[in-house]
Amino acid sequence: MARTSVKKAGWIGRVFFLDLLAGLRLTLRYMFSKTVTHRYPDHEKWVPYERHRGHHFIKTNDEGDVNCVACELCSQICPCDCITVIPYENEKGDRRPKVFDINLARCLYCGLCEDACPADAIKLGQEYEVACDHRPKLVVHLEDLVAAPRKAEDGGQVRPARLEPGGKRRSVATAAAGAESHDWWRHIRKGK
Amino acid sequence: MEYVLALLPMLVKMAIVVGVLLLLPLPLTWMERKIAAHIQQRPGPMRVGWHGLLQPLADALKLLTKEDHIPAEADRRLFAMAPVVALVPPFLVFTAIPFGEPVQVFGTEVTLMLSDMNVGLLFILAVSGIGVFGTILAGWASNSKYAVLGSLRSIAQMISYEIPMGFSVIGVVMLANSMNLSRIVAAQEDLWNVVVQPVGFFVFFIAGLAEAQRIPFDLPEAEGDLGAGYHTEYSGIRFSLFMLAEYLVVVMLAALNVLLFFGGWQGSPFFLPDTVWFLLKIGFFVWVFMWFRFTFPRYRYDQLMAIGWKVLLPLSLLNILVSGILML
Amino acid sequence: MIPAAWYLILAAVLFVIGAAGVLLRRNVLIVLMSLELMLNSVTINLVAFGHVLQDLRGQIIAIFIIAITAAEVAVALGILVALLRNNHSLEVDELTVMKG
Amino acid sequence: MEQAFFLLLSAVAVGAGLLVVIARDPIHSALALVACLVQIAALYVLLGAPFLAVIQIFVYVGAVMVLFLFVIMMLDVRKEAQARFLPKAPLPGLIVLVILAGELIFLLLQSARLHAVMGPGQPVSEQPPVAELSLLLFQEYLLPFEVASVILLVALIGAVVLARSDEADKNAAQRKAPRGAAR
Repeated sequence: MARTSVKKAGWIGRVFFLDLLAGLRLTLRYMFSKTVTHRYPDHEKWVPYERHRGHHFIKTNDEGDVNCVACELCSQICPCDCITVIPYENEKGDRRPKVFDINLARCLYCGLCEDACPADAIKLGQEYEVACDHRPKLVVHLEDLVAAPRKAEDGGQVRPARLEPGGKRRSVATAAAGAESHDWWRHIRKGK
Repeated sequence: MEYVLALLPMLVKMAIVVGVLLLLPLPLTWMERKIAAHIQQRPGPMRVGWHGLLQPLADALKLLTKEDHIPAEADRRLFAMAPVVALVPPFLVFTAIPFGEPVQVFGTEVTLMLSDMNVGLLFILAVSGIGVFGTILAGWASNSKYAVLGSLRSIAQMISYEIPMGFSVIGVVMLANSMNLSRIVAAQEDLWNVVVQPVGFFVFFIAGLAEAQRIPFDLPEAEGDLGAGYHTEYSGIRFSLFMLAEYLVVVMLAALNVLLFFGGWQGSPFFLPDTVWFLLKIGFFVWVFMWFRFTFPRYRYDQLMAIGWKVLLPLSLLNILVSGILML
Repeated sequence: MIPAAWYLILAAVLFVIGAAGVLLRRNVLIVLMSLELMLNSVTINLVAFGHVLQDLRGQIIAIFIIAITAAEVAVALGILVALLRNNHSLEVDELTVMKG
Repeated sequence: MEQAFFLLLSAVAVGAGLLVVIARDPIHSALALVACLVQIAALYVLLGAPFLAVIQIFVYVGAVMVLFLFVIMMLDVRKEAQARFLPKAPLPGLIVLVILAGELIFLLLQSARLHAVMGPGQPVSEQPPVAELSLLLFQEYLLPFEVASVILLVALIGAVVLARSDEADKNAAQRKAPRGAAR
């Protein structure tokens, strides 16, 4: 952020309104500088850093099977009790979740489930568009969690995006990772 | 029949002026929002039309379809009257503002103003002075604390700033030997008044800002401490009438600044018609007012009164004295 | 051309209306306003005579009347504010402070 | 044309004048008076005195009436608006009014001196010069002009003195005292 460079100009400065003029100069400079805001839903979208804790996803192994062993540690440690896990035994004799529901309306995105998971299955991703118009839609099931996007590589970048009203679950379609994304902070730090 | 023919140019001019004035707020709101946005380093409205150009239409549509709410304890007749009363003075002022030299249309000379008054300048000051009635009525009729406080403030502000505003133009009148606006413009052919009367311009500019109740002197509607001041209780189309009046006052003030101190349509570059040059100057001043609006915070009430009575009034009196001595 | 008598009739009508306000109304503020109305009717007469006789003195006196009225109103409203501050009412028949 | 204008303006002026006297709320009275004064200003234009018309709007409408409204709003007179007219039968007042009206009508109809002056009237001049008026004001009427300015000054000071309350001074003194003691 740029700052005005007004020193104490004494009474001469006050008579000629140097402080007011400095303010005017600052706003004039701002007026002809680049805008710093994202044009979020329409043109671009901010992808958070990888450390961001957003919408959950469940990892799968190479055979396309979920990593989760339905140990229920995540649902035990969850401070707001938003994870429901019901285990069952599959054909191979492995313990797998039959039901894995997360109530996003209760979830506080603390990431404790991620820490507790012994099988490296549940992770918190970078998605943040979970708003919806009907509360039951906020309960996500196993297949949603498996289908949810994984960690994005280019965290901390602004990607081109497009608003698709009336689209499917997520109405903001983002371009593929790495496509023309840029570092937003570039503009902001410059003025200092 | 001859009567109608004689009235025809006048009617056409009136229709043009009224039509333009009614449509003027549309580009002005867009301009104001864009300037506000860019000063705050954001793009502003972008979604309706190209760069939000149709945003004012969307706003207008929204305002027109909103509920027209009248508070239960309000003085209903005055409440309905107030926005119209606020709208009358700005329209009246434009009857006396010239937009250029007389032009030849179909062999007859047509002046580019509605009425060429000898006392034009005084008329404009007087009529803009009664603009406060809309504010007073709105504040009183709403029967709300905030609204009444807003209109009390606006009364005190108007009375205090009318005096320096009136005094600051006396230097200009002395230079032009006339209160006729076309003659004041003609007198600036060689040198714009702002060079000869810098103090007068300074006082007029500040007092005009206060008279138009623009930021940093928008105490009557100070949304920080009074809700929305005198139009707290207004909504829908009545509120939009207040907005219309506010924009017209801004344009009027810009036009006055240009006419009195920046040579009106004088000194246009060779390729521009006088009137276009004049309108460009007005646009520049409108931009300056918006720039001021988004730069300065609001003054405190006692500071406002102190500036009016302790700074601007002595300055304007001194200006009259000095320019009188110099002219002798 | 407007007959000069019309102005005089209008002025007379306004004068009587103003006098009615002064004599009949109870609120001091309205009495003051009615006084203004009477002053204005007189001013119409002055300016009308000046116009008929093509003499600018009518307008000069009208200007003086307006100036003096401004002074009068300032003082009168000052007195009213002071009276109300001392817990008097705004009704004409109760303002009897100066009565012996 | 001019006569039509005159009739329109005077009709509105008389109506507004009546409203001043009849209205229950002082604010309505004041607004009616504003309307009336604006009509009278327009009449001044018809009388070839545009300068006076503008002064009327400037001083009367823009300052005096605004001051009235300020005082009305400050004093909060909504309670006072209950009784409109004087309580006891305003018979003497009515009698005086009738006599006044009668006198005026009699004068207008009968006075020979008045009729000598009143002709068909003068045509409305388009652009009467303001310069002559100011020359007259600042040469022949210089002394009254100065006197008027002194009167205005006296009124200004008088209004300030009247509107100042003794209690406010006392309060200010009290507020200062403990602060000084603490120091």
